[in-house]
Amino acid sequence: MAHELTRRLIDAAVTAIRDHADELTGLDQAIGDGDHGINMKRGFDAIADAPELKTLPLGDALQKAGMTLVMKVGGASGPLFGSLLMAMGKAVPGDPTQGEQVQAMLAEGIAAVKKRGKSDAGEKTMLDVLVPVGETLAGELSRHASAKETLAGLCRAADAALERTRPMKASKGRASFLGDRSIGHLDPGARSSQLLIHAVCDAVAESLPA
Amino acid sequence: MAHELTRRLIDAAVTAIRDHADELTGLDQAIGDGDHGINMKRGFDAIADAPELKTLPLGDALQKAGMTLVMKVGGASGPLFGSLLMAMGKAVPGDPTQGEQVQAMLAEGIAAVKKRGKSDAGEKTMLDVLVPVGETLAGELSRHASAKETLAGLCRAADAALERTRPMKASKGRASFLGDRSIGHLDPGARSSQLLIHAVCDAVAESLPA
Amino acid sequence: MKKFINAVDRVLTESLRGFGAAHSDIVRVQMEPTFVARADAPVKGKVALISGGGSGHEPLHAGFVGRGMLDAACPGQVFTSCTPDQMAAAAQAVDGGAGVLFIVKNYAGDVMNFEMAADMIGGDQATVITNDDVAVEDSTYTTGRRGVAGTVVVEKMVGAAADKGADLAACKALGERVNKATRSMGVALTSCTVPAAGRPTFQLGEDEIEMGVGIHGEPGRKRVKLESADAIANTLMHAIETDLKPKAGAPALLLVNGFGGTPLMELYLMYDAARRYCEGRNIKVARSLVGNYTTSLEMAGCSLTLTALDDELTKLWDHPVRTAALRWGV
Amino acid sequence: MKKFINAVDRVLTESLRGFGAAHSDIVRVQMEPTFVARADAPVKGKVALISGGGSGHEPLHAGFVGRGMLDAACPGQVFTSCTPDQMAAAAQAVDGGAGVLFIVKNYAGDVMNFEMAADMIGGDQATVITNDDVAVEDSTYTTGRRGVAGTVVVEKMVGAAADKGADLAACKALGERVNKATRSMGVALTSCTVPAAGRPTFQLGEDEIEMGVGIHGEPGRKRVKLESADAIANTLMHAIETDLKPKAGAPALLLVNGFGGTPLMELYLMYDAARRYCEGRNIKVARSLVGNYTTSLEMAGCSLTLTALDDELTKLWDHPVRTAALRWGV
Ligand SMILES: Nc1ncnc2c1ncn2[C@@H]1O[C@H](COP(=O)(O)OP(=O)(O)O)[C@@H](O)[C@H]1O
Ligand SMILES: Nc1ncnc2c1ncn2[C@@H]1O[C@H](COP(=O)(O)OP(=O)(O)O)[C@@H](O)[C@H]1O
Ligand SMILES: [Mg+2]
Ligand SMILES: [Mg+2]
Ligand SMILES: [Mg+2]
Ligand SMILES: [Mg+2]
Repeated sequence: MAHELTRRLIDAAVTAIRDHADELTGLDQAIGDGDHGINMKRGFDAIADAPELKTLPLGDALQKAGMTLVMKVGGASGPLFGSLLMAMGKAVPGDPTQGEQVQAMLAEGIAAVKKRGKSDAGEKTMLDVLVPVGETLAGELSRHASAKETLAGLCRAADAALERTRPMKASKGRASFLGDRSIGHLDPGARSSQLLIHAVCDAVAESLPA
Repeated sequence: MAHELTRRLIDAAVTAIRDHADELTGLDQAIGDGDHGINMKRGFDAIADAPELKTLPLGDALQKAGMTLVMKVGGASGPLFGSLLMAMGKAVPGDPTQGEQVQAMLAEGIAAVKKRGKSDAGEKTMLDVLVPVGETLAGELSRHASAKETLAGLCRAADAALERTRPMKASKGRASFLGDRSIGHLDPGARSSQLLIHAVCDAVAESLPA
Repeated sequence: MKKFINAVDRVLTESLRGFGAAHSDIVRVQMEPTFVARADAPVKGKVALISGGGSGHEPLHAGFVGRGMLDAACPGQVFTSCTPDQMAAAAQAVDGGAGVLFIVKNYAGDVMNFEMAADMIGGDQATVITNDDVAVEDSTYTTGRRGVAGTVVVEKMVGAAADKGADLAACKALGERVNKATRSMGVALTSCTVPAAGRPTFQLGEDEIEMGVGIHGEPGRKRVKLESADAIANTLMHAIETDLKPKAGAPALLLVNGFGGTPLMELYLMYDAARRYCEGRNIKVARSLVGNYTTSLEMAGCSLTLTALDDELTKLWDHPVRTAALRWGV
Repeated sequence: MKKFINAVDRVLTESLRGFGAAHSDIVRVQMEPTFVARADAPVKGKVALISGGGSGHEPLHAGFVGRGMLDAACPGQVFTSCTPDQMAAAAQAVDGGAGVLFIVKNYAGDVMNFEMAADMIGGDQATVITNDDVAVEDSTYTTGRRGVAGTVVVEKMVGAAADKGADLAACKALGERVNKATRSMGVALTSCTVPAAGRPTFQLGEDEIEMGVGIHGEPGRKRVKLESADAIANTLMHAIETDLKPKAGAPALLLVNGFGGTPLMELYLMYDAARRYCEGRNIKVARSLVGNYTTSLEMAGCSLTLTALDDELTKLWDHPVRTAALRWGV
């Protein structure tokens, strides 16, 4: 039995990465080693190739998807996006139905990325999108915004956060080897995080009662 | 004591090769391995660097210049141009003063090239300039042409002979590996031979009584 | 992109299959999870050495699997570190009962994947992280320095020690000592093209070179105008010497490593230039290695590596080795 | 042109000086006249093997000087055969009293210069001319076929025979036999640049390859569109097989030779493709060699070589060799 939300989210995420793989690789050519899009696509292709994922409750699906990324991607993004999804999945055994559950999931995921990457926001990495998005979610929930407003707010937060990675100087990941020359470029992992946030928000928005 | 004719001839030959080294290399890039100009220049630079040559009677100078080419050039052109000059030098112990002596010299030189190269006219090589020039010299002498006329005739013969190498298919030297693809290009060694003929004729013409 | 390939997603497996067939006397290639192991693994009672990382640096690491060097290598996708399942499977296959030492180049991805593998494996294991690239400033607040061609020296010397019976703790300590005694820096004349990307990683002008380039075509310290071989060698050696501070007159190993697209003729010319630098600075070149050992696909360029030697390290360097890419004494 | 050089006219001497210093345990480099000799030459009572030719094909030939292979190599200028004085000086230095065998690749220049040297030397000497390149049509009315990477196989096997004590006549006969049992063909993906010329020898479009290229970047059979590795390997192997006509099921040596600019990863992939061709045609690949052995500066591309083996040739191939570029069994 297909889990409708799981299916929608997986399809949306896979499509977002596939459609932008080339662009992600281009970003990584500028300040890395030119494989980020290839890596993410290999991982999300493997997720797409595992139809059984779509039959699971979201929590289990996330854990398995995260493990798939760890085993298929390699590089920095494999363990990091893998840890993100695994930790999120572990935080919610079933299907999240409440904003607070989603917030807890994201917080666990971000904590796992920080631990795995020995990194934090401000170092020009994927965390520079994930952390502000997590804060925005907390803010929207505390002001009791509507689901629709919240989703739109998360997307805006992701867009702004992505753009803020441009002037940053990298201190983690491959771009850190560049020192000052990392300044002036978007971080590839931040871009893929922002793409995934959009994909997820759009998929959730579609499933909202009109 | 400098031998005036020897000096003039050496200077003219050296200048001709140096001025056209790049062009000769270009011709060799098309149907060979792109080193003919470099090779010839290395050889004639070595001749220029041996001032004692200029103090010798032409026959001795030619022999030594030929040996210099053999030791400094390598490739096909080293043994071939070396053998040409050595044989010419051997044929005339002193300084040639008569057309017949020059003709005999050239004939010996050409014979040496044929023997060393196991080749003959018609194979798209330097011989395709040297052989017709030798024949023209014989013709001019038998019709008792003036020295000036003879020199002009040799240059015209060299020019026409060079051009005739273009449609030829190479059967000797590196260009022969190309088969039909050698057609349509001047032979580099033919071009350097034609350049040397011009240089020699011009130098001799200058030394003629006005 | 002009490469000998059938399909970009089969480059790695076809190449490894060829490697395994060409060197079946020395290695066994295992697929899914993918690793290359000594043909005679596990070697009972010997510490097992495992390295790995992105492909595209050949012969690193698979070319160094064999007696006197590695027990296994885990090749990741091109320029992408391998995954934890590969490392775990390799460890299981080559562990001879004396523990497993991972030799890892210092990149965020490599380190994280090896950490995850270590979590999965359990048992006696340790890790040495190489970070010999002086082009990158070291700092505890950053990822630190990259591991580059000096990794070959670490693998060779620790491989020799393991072959001679050193235990896991001694192998780890030695690896860290060799890494500390080793510094490298590289320069690129051209870019390289990752097959799956299909276009060059970076662009250099007709008269530009990338000083301090990494082994994935990562930009380095700065882009400068092409200089003479002597000037380039002096820049690299000066950076290395300043950082390593070798003792006056002490012996050293000089490694000139080609990045893949530079002819041997030029590598020996660079060796000559680097050696003259050493002579001028009272560094005694006691051992040498010149060739393509840690490449970046078809990138033109090279790196210089200097390892400060002592008697022990010299003996370990000279110890017999029999791998696809490095062979002496056996 | 971006190369590691100080001055175009010093490339050769500086590179050779580096080579000599890096391998002082194996070779001695002599300048003016220039040659590379075994460090322990002359070896008394052994036939001395000498090869030579234009530089730019490194490690050929200097990288094959040492026990079990060549006694001396005479490096000419880049892509220009060496001169007779070099050969004569080398012969004098390494002749151990059992005669000298010259191994010469079939190019007009190489052959003529070695002939002139032979005239100068006198004494016991013989010549083997290699001409393994099937890309070029053979004919007694032309220069015939070029000698390419198969020369390495000839040098290895004759070197082994000489090491085992074969006399001059036997070495010459063996060299001719190995040459006859060996066929090669190459393909270029890019051109190369002779340092003194400063510009590429030829131009290839972004999707073009030169099928049947020579080792000096000479044009080959034809220029075709880039194809898959399998298709290219099949074209080369088919031409080789058609010409060599190996006996069904008989053992063969498969050599995949890189031209300098192609990564090892792709060479092993080509080896995999060529090997699959052999399997499909009932050719048993009993011995293999993959790497850059007869290069054309930084040209991207490779050649495939097949040598039909028998017990004697296989043993000679396996015989110990200790040179800068090829080493096993010692
Ligand atoms: N220590 C880290 N913490 C958080 N994110 C990181 C870290 N290191 C790298 N990243 C993220 O990973 C991205 C690069 O991923 P990718 O190119 O797939 O891996 P690699 O750098 O190994 O080639 C970077 O853009 C950055 O966002
Ligand atoms: N067998 C031969 N007989 C006569 N001339 C030859 C022969 N082989 C080569 N040549 C001449 O030599 C020229 C090439 O010289 P060069 O490029 O210096 O030597 P290489 O071919 O060894 O690189 C050719 O253009 C041709 O004129
Ligand atoms: Mg990357
Ligand atoms: Mg030429
Ligand atoms: Mg990577
Ligand atoms: Mg030549």
